[in-house]
Amino acid sequence: MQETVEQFVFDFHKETAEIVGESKDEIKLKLGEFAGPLDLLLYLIKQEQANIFDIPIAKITDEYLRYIRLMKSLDIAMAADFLVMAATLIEIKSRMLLPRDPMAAGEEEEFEDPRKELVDQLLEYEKFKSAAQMLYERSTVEQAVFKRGQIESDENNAEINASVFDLLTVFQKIVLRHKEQVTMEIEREEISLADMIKALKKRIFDEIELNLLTFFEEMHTRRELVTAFIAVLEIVRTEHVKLVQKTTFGDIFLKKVNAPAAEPAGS
Amino acid sequence: MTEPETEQPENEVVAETEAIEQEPAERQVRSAAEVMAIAEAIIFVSDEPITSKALAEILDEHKDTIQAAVEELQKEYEERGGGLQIREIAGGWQIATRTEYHEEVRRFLKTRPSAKLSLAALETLAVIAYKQPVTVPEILEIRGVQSASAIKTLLEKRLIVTKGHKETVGRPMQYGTSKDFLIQFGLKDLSDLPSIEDFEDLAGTAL
Amino acid sequence: MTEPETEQPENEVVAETEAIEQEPAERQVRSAAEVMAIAEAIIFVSDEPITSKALAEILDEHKDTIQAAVEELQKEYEERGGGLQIREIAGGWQIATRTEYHEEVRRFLKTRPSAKLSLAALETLAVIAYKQPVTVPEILEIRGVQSASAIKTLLEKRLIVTKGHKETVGRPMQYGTSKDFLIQFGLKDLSDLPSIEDFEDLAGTAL
Repeated sequence: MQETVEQFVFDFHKETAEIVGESKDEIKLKLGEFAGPLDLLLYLIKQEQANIFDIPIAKITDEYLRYIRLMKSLDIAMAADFLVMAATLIEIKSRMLLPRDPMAAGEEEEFEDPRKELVDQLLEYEKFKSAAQMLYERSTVEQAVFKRGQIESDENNAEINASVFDLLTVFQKIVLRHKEQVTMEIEREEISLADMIKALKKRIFDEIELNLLTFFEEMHTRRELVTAFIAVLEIVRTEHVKLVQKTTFGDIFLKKVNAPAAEPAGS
Repeated sequence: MTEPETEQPENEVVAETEAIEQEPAERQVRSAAEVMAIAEAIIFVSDEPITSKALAEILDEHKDTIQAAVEELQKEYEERGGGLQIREIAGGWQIATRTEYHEEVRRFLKTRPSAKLSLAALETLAVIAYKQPVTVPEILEIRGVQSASAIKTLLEKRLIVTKGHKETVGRPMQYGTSKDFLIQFGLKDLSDLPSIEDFEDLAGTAL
Repeated sequence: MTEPETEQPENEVVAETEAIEQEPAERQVRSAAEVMAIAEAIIFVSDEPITSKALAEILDEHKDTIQAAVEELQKEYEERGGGLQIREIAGGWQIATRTEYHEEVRRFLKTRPSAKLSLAALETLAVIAYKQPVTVPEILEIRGVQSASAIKTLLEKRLIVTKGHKETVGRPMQYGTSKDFLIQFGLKDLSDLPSIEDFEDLAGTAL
């Protein structure tokens, strides 16, 4: 029973990282590959060439803890789930050390292996890990296939194919924007539309592309914001400038183009 | 004003949206070759994979006629061995380049293979694909790790969508895969995914 | 503490549009059929008509070889009599639909569902969805911009409906979302709309 107690008062800081022969970066790289505690555990089992149905729990637990400590010593921020798994392993290990109750372990009642739940979880996880690999391969093939180029001015329309998630995201943005507007309503010299267009033009030509959100955020009053908005509409309408969205639902940019600009999005 | 000549044919297609109410009734009799040709033209202009059903409606033909025509067209593309192929994706048809020439096409488009998902995101996507509709706690159960940021990434990439709340304690949000998922992974539909049991044998042995 | 390991590889994903520097030198020997196929693939993916010269550079072939290949390809398209043609436009090559089928193509382009919304319309829809019933002045208050045309679009797309007059000064019209809205966004009912809390755990980031 002595060991059991020892396991539960396990102290990460007392232990020293023991993995040698690898540079800090390499380890970091290696650790970065683990998608979660189950992933790390599978890796360790494979390393030990152990049978998943008969995991040498003491050894694997030690190995696992060593990695955890290493991550800590390297200052790698770690998901709490890694620590949860560490606790689980320690608990299983301690249960394995407990002598079987001769009264309870009758022939008819099978001895419940403390590792069983973990093994089931690992096997289930492994399936999805394989599925992830399959998806990865599929996407690689898919990336070797290209669709036809634009034959319409869709891109210039800056239209968005929306989901509920977008709806909420957009709403949040508006609310935030609104809040800022209210708090920022302080007295300030007003800028005219002509000046705003001039300033905007300069920005676009200097910076090639301009994040609209950033630009709008620079406005101090609601009136300025409205002026800025009108300036954007005006510049898209009259200049060789278009609105682009690089990632679906990412920020919107103003960009200089050589081709004639299309009409602004027909809201 | 670069290349104004290109504009004109494009507008021909895009604009001019006066109603084409003429002859909705006069059912045209088309040869099989004509059906194939029109299907090809429409698949080409469509931004998204187009279903046989949609094609059938536009052409006012029977869905089976269209299905057969497109399959024939697909075969023709295959036999021609050109730079293009006709694929069945997300329940619809699509013209795309052949994988063999990806290197040259990429060089032209100046793109690298992109959209590599992190291992965590891929795993999360796999769980969602096979277990949908599925909640965050259920994903945690399988992956053994919080998947919040992976889910956010997948939502932003439109690979997954919300599927309403689950009617249990706390009404957690459920997630499922999107049409974009099918398109990006080149799947006809969800049944085109290999069954999860197929990975079972691998699971034990691969270790 | 949530999944720091996912962050790094995911950033990898977004951009990556730098040019590809690999193997510019290794001149490949291609058959005439291959040159034709690659030219076809590149003409297909190109946004604008592409010149033989540009094709020659990408393929590292002689311009005359390319010119001959594309002309051969054009002839092939002609003889096939399919729905597509290869045209020489503005000094470059382009794949386009055949004029014979313009009627059907137009009918398709006109009828295809446009589930797409402009950002303005989407914003307005979001305000209406979360604040309904809501009036035009209230929407203006929240969005900070006039939303009249967006509201018109949403009404036309049947995503919103009028919900009677508000009993205040001027009795302004109130708007709310429609049944079509629920269908298009895959919602059982309005209580199924995700709340801020639903996504709060998602990396706890600024939604």
